[in-house]
Amino acid sequence: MSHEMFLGLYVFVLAAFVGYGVIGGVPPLLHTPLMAFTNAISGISLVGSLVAAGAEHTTFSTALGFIAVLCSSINVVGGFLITDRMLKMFRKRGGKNA
Amino acid sequence: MSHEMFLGLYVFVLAAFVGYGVIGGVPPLLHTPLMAFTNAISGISLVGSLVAAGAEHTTFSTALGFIAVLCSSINVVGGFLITDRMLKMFRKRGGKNA
Amino acid sequence: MKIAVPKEVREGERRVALVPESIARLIKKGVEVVVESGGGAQAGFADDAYRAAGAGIIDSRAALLGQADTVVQINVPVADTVAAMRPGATSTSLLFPLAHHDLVRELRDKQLTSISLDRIPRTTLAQSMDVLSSQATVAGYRAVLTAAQHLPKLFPLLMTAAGRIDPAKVVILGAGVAGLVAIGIARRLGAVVEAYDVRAVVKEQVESLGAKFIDVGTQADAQTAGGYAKEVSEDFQRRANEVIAGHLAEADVCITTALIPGRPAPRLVTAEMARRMKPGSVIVDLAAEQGGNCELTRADQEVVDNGITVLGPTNLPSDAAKDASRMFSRNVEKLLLYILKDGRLDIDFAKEIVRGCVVTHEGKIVDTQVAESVGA
Amino acid sequence: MKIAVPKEVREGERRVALVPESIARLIKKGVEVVVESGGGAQAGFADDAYRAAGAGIIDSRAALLGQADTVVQINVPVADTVAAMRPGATSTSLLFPLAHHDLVRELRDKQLTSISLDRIPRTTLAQSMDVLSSQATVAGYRAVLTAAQHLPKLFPLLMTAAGRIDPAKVVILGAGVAGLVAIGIARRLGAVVEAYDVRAVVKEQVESLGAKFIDVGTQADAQTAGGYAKEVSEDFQRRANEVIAGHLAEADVCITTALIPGRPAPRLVTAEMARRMKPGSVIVDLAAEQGGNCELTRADQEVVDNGITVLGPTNLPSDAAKDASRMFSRNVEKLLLYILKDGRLDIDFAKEIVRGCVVTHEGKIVDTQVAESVGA
Amino acid sequence: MSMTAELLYFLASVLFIIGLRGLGSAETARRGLLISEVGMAAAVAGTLLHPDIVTYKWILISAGVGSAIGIAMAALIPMTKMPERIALSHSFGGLAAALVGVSEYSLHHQTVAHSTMGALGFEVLFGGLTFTGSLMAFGKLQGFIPGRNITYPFQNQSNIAMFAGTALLLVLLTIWPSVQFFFYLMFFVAMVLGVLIVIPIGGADMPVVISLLNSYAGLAASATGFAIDNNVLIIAGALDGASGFILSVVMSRAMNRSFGNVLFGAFGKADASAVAALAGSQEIHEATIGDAAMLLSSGQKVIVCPGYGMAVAQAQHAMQALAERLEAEGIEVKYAIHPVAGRMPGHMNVLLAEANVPYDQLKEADEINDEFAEADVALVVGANDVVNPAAKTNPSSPIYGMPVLNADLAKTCIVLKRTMNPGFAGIENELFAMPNTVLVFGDAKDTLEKISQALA
Amino acid sequence: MSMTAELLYFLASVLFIIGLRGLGSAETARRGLLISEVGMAAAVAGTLLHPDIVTYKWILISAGVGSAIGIAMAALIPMTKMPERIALSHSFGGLAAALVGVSEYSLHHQTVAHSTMGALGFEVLFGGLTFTGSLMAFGKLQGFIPGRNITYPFQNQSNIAMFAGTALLLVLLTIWPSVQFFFYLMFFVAMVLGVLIVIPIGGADMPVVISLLNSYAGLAASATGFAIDNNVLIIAGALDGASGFILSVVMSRAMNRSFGNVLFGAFGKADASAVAALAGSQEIHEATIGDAAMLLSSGQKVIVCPGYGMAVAQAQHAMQALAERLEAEGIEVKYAIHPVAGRMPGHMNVLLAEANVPYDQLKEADEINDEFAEADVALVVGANDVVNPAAKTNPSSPIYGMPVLNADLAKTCIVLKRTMNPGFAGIENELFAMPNTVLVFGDAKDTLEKISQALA
Ligand SMILES: NC(=O)c1ccc[n+]([C@@H]2O[C@H](COP(=O)([O-])OP(=O)(O)OC[C@H]3O[C@@H](n4cnc5c(N)ncnc54)[C@H](OP(=O)(O)O)[C@@H]3O)[C@@H](O)[C@H]2O)c1
Ligand SMILES: NC(=O)c1ccc[n+]([C@@H]2O[C@H](COP(=O)([O-])OP(=O)(O)OC[C@H]3O[C@@H](n4cnc5c(N)ncnc54)[C@H](OP(=O)(O)O)[C@@H]3O)[C@@H](O)[C@H]2O)c1
Ligand SMILES: NC(=O)c1ccc[n+]([C@@H]2O[C@H](COP(=O)([O-])OP(=O)(O)OC[C@H]3O[C@@H](n4cnc5c(N)ncnc54)[C@H](O)[C@@H]3O)[C@@H](O)[C@H]2O)c1
Ligand SMILES: NC(=O)c1ccc[n+]([C@@H]2O[C@H](COP(=O)([O-])OP(=O)(O)OC[C@H]3O[C@@H](n4cnc5c(N)ncnc54)[C@H](O)[C@@H]3O)[C@@H](O)[C@H]2O)c1
Repeated sequence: MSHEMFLGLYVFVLAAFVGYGVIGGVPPLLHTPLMAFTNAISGISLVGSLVAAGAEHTTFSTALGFIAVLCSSINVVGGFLITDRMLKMFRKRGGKNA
Repeated sequence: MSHEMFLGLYVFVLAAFVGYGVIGGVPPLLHTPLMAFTNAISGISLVGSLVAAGAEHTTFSTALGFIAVLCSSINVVGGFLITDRMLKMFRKRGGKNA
Repeated sequence: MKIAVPKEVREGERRVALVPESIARLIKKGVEVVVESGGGAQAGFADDAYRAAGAGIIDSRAALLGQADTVVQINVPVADTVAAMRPGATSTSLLFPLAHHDLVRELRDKQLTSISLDRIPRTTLAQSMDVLSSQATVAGYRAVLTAAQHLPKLFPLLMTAAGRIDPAKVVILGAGVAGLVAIGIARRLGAVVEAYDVRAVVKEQVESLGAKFIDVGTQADAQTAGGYAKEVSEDFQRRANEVIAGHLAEADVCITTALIPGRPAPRLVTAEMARRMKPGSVIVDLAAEQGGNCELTRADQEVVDNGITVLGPTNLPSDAAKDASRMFSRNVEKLLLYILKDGRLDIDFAKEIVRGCVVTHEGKIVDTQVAESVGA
Repeated sequence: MKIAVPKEVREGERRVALVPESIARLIKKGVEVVVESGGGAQAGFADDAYRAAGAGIIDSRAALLGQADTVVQINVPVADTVAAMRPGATSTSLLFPLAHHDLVRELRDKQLTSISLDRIPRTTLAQSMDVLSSQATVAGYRAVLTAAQHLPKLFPLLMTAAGRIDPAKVVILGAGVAGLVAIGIARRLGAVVEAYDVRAVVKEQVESLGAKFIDVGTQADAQTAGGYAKEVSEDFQRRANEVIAGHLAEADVCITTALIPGRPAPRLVTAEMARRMKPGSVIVDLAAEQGGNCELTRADQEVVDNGITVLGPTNLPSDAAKDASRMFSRNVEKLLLYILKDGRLDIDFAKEIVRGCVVTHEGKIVDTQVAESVGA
Repeated sequence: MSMTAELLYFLASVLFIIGLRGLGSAETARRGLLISEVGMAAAVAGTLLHPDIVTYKWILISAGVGSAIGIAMAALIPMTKMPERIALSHSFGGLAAALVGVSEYSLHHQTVAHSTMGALGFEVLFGGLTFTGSLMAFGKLQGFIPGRNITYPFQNQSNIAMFAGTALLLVLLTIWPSVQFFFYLMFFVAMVLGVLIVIPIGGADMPVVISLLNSYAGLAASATGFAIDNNVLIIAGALDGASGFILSVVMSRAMNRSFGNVLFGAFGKADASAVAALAGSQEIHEATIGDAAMLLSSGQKVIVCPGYGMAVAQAQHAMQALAERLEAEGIEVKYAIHPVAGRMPGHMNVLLAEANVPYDQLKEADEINDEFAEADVALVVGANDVVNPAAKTNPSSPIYGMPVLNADLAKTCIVLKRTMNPGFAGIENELFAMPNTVLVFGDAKDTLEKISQALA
Repeated sequence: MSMTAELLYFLASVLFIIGLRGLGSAETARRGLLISEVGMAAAVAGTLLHPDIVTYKWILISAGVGSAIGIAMAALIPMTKMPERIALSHSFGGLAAALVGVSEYSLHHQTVAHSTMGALGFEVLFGGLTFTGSLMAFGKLQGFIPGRNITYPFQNQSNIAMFAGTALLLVLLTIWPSVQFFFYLMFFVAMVLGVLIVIPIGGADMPVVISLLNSYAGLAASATGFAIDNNVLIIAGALDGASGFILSVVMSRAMNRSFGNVLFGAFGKADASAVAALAGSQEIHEATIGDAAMLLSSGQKVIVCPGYGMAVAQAQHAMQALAERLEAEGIEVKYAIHPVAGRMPGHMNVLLAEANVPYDQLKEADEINDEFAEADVALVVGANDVVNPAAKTNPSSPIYGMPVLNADLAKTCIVLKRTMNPGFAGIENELFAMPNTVLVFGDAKDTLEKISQALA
């Protein structure tokens, strides 16, 4: 394994632990918004797609990239918006425990 | 900043988030054992000290290394043992929530 | 249509069949109501209150009964009352026709329509008209109060500078409506409560009130389709009594409410069982009128035997006359509103409730069970 | 030393001063106990139980009193009893010496040592000997039961098929021991409870039982160093009464327990205030013996005025004779054990409690307040 | 990578984490969302600086169209269709990841390093699987594909075999990266596997599967990160992967099923026996504790309808504790007491007084029946007959004409009971099958306590 | 670094994290500890492979001696001296980190890279600060140094100035790594700063500071990791740093103090005004919610002594909820009812019956007084006079001779009250100052609810 790859592994494992840890703190009440939210985050594949779509290496790769950008941006934009819509349902209240 | 250093930063920040996240899940009841435990973990400076003590670069550095190993190993050994002693206080029980 | 509410004539009766509140609502539906002067006084409803509700006040009982299309009373009508009514009129009251054959014949012969409030079927729909339930509620409450009043000790557990006062132990036999209410009230007063009933479904109900169900070994399941109990074998009863005796020996209070419709009350507490209770203990027997669940019970008397006080009150609801009248009145109101059509009673035998509670109509005994029992 | 427990002679009294349990413990400390035959019968303690505890049973009252070193009773001794006692013996009972001057003189002249249980100081240490507290506890409980028994409605809120039964509203005036206990019991029975007292500290105590404190504007703080109340100005009382009247008009039950030691009971409910209550309402006045907190109160009578029932029971603890006797007995037992030394009473005036409760000793009135009041 | 891009990626990674942590509570959730959006913007900005990008034309068009679709979907899809939308979205995500992988491979299959090939392979494998699996889930939820679990002999065995097959192909590919056949075969098999994995799963368990597919989508993104050596992808993917995985474990646990069941579709059978039998002929909507908690806490007015089941469960204290919690959050709670609820007159009064529910919160049926229409939630705690709308609507019902609580008129009705058994009157209750009703099965005390905990 | 070492370090990092997560619950904590121990072994093993190490002689000797000391300390120090031990240990940790830094610098100060110098500087700075700061904390707790907060004019200002000074030195050093004077001056100032930061802090707040110093020790270790490019050091240090920091924030919040106060020692004054005034002449031990929860849950038998304060706080339901939770964990709970607790006969009975406490858990004083000696915890809920041992021991006390609850005989006594005000009898209660008594101030209902939450 390359040293680069190894560092990537550190990063991956640590990030996975972070993700794991975060869920412990999310109340069941937010599980559905959470699913929408992580769905939006998984739109990060946009980062990969953008290069594929913009690099114009081959028509094939550009076409694939094009579709990938399309799909990812639906996820990113739609995902964030819909999460917001869901979270808006939780009005702010004056209650002490709120 | 070197690329190495940069990756170190990723690792540091991610690990800090992991540490941060873990505390959220630790019941106040375990705060004191937790302190003893992280105290033991901070004995990881042993890793640095060992090289200093064993490399015999200069007498000065060896001496410092020697003291450092001494201090760190007190922490590691003592810290783990005492945490264990504390945790033993929490007997296992048959209760449903246990 | 004119509804008449005479004063109750039963001795010691303080309730009244309709209270001003109900009358006001009935009048809105287009009926007229007249009340015998002083009819509600003992329940806390003055003539003025009736007038304010729109009822007429009539001094003469005979005049009142003579002009009524419908007479509403609580207790089983006495012969005089029936005699004073117009033929074709309706009598609404408790009737217990299976036990009052002569009265039923009289009602039939006088061409009266008689509604027997005790025979309203126990369907979910009819619950709001069920006077037996509502009066049993009051009886259950009063039974606990009566017991507490006669008990020379306190109900709740108290740990004081003058020592520890143990909670009273209360055993409730028969957990129908009155029994369940008694469980709830006794628990609220701090007693430790155990209860027993012959119907198996009751166990869950008793426990749903936080009391303990007395386990007599094999639980009978003597429930009829109508939800009432049926008689159990003598042998079973004897074995059950043995278990109960053990619980009674530890108890300070025993409240019995066990009944089987149309039958004498089951004997759950023999004289010997009662005498084995602690001195000072109290038994309140709500089945006194039907012969009592306890052998020592004498209806409406306070029997003291071996230091045990046995009470057989037959009209506990009358002791809380105000609320009991309110509830009774509300039941009757619901029934009348259910039967009323265009300002008059519409005896429609297609309706299950009507079929259940109308005993005589147009010179006939319409209830077949009653007809059989009366033998006509 | 021989302790004698005569039968109580007060009319209607069912309690007994010492119960077998206590006697057994006292005998272990080396004293002898004799009990008048049938002394505990009405409280549920048979002669046999006393014998089992080691007490002697004596039929003749005169013989019993004549041989006693210490006579223990509940009620204020009657002249006959004092006369029958040996000079130098001790009389332990309620005495209220400030109200019974002649009796105090007699006790003094007969060279009796008299212990006035009502004068035990209310220190933390003496609480286990405080018969006023223990009997007030029983009185508070019985007051609620008595009210419930006389009220023609139910205490708890019930929402039933026969309509909604509102919870009874109970107002408690004077929240000393009896008042606080009454609050607790009334709340347990499901009533909505409000209470008022002239001492400011009581607000927190009332709230600590989940009831509402009646705010009369400026709260008086009429607490003496001893924890009792003192009289407030007429003007203040009038203004307070106005507020109270408003609460009473809404109430179903009023229980009054207000007392000021050595003074007639404060007048908290005037006749007019009482009459403005709802018909059927009940007032239970625990201060009847001291003239009553309510103007309509007649001691030990049931007054019905404008549909309001006013009760002035003076001996509620006797209604729960068994537990009340147990508590009284436990108090006396603690006191005797505290005073006993080597099998005899040791009247040591260095002890605060002894100083507080001994009224006459060796031919002298040793309590200066009493001496002043008796004028000797 | 340029220093700017590197910093932007770093920033994005941190913001994602902070944002995700914000989801830990309802108050910080929206702020967390905003932070993540900024993170996403930073990551995109960093990428647009990439030297390989020669034209923005295609990017602009496709991103524009994609955003428009995203906006439309977010605005138009009703809240109740959320699981469907998320499933569809996952399938897009999986497709995107797979396509990027295919495109990379198509360019570099001759030169790619072994380790990079491993990453690329993972990407395509998980991308493909997520793509078809999510599409299946979507189809099932939408009803295009039969919702009931479909089973056939040796289902698990064949799935495991196929999974092993793709894993083997991945290994082969890592050893011989240039064999295109392996690559495309693996891609194909992964897609087939996606379909087969989801087929046996019944409707009620779909949320667990969707969350798992979310996790796969994350892993695909992470693999992309490894392939193109980009930390932000690794991190965001790992966040998704881990959280999705844990979430599906948590959810399956909340349904009292082991997660093993979920992975191997076997619980399709548990589903068949339990839930289906429960439902009888009615088509009911079962909800999780979390759903119930969300519904309760997102309302402003809750009306509790207690019945005999509350008494049996002795749930009055738990109910009062939940009401207190809701009130602390500013939600109005009232109790609608039906005159014949329970088994004795005043049964509910006795119990609720024991639990110290203030009298003024107790309302009689007549008094409160008009308020149900304004209530956000009617919480039916072990009541049945007294909330049966047949009494109002069905003249042939034995209880027709009895006044009942209008629980059916509340925006949402949450019913707590143990089974689909009828109540005292022994009749079916169509309230349970209404579209705005959800059921949470279990002992009422237990369920109420869990809901309280979920809100803590 | 060899591949083996690299793998061992990676393994160690993962094990540390998993181990730390284990601390999330009492049941998994010991397993977590074991996992971390394995991690530590892996890290040490990896290090011992380091090519620079030429002899194991010194290592063996120092590690052997250190381990012996560690074992001795762990075995001999009583549980109650835990804070002292941890403080001392931190000071060792800080010293070790600082010395490694000095040693590195002494070897490479001519050749060191700027960025590495920054890391080294951090290491020495935090190491030094932790070393002296922890030593001070230890001294204060042990009583070598006055425990009360020591203040002098411009304390905060001078501390801030010194902190700025060290920061400046660090910057200078990063720019000119070879100027040894900067290095040693910074080290020195950091050590002085450590002393000054801890001086103003009162005894009650020491746990917060110790946790913060823990965090600093972690940062020092992380800095070492950067300096020698070792991920396991970075990770373990960051775990420590973050968790220690958060823990100190959490703890100060639990004491109702802002964390700002903690950092700037200002709360030394709050301490003076509040706690000191509370305690009057008595030397009392205040405990946190967490301590109380730990004490309760680590026992097997708890006896609750309720008093008038429970009634005032209307805490009976909260008490019952806590008791239920403890019982669910298998702990036996009984209530000791003193005959005159409260303000009326049977006051406690009425309230506890309202909260549905089963009668058989209520014990009279006589009945239970012998059991206190076997109880792990006596939980005094708003009682005072009825648990005053003066009634047993002090013949001059006005309550001498009254039977009281033997709360003082339990292994630990936890007292819940709001202030140090006396009870009804108006007399001092020496129970509160006994060595086995801790007080948790606040409204009893509130405190009980928080303890329940801590145990959830
Ligand atoms: N109030 C009275 O005086 C009185 C007297 C006699 C009869 N009734 C009759 O009783 C009925 C009362 O209606 P209701 O709605 O209160 O009760 P119900 O119709 O009997 O329904 C009770 C419901 O509670 C559920 N349940 C039982 N135990 C449970 C538990 N531990 N946890 C959760 N749910 C539980 C049952 O479903 P599962 O089994 O599926 O859990 C059932 O659906 C009416 O029909 C009335 O006529 C009333
Ligand atoms: N039972 C009776 O019949 C009766 C009658 C009259 C008098 N007494 C007397 O009352 C006393 C009873 O003893 P006790 O131990 O029950 O009570 P206590 O000695 O009066 O002590 C009560 C304690 O509760 C605390 N407290 C008050 N409110 C609180 C709240 N909201 N949260 C937490 N703590 C609170 C008080 O301290 P803080 O203010 O610091 O919080 C105080 O230390 C005895 O002296 C007895 O003689 C009893
Ligand atoms: N509409 C309704 O749904 C409705 C309304 C009211 C009552 N009910 C039902 O009617 C039934 C009877 O009610 P009730 O209170 O009028 O009853 P009741 O007064 O007729 O009898 C009292 C109780 O005595 C019990 N009993 C009889 N023989 C016994 C024996 N040998 N040993 C022990 N217990 C014995 C009965 O089972 C019954 O529970 C109950 O099922 C009640 O729930 C139904
Ligand atoms: N040893 C002890 O600590 C101990 C034991 C028992 C009672 N006490 C205390 O003694 C005091 C009196 O107890 P008690 O029950 O025997 O009292 P009580 O029977 O003498 O009087 C009853 C109550 O009436 C109140 N009252 C008097 N005048 C009033 C007015 N005008 N308006 C309203 N209320 C008025 C008094 O404040 C008192 O609370 C209380 O403080 C009680 O706590 C102390």
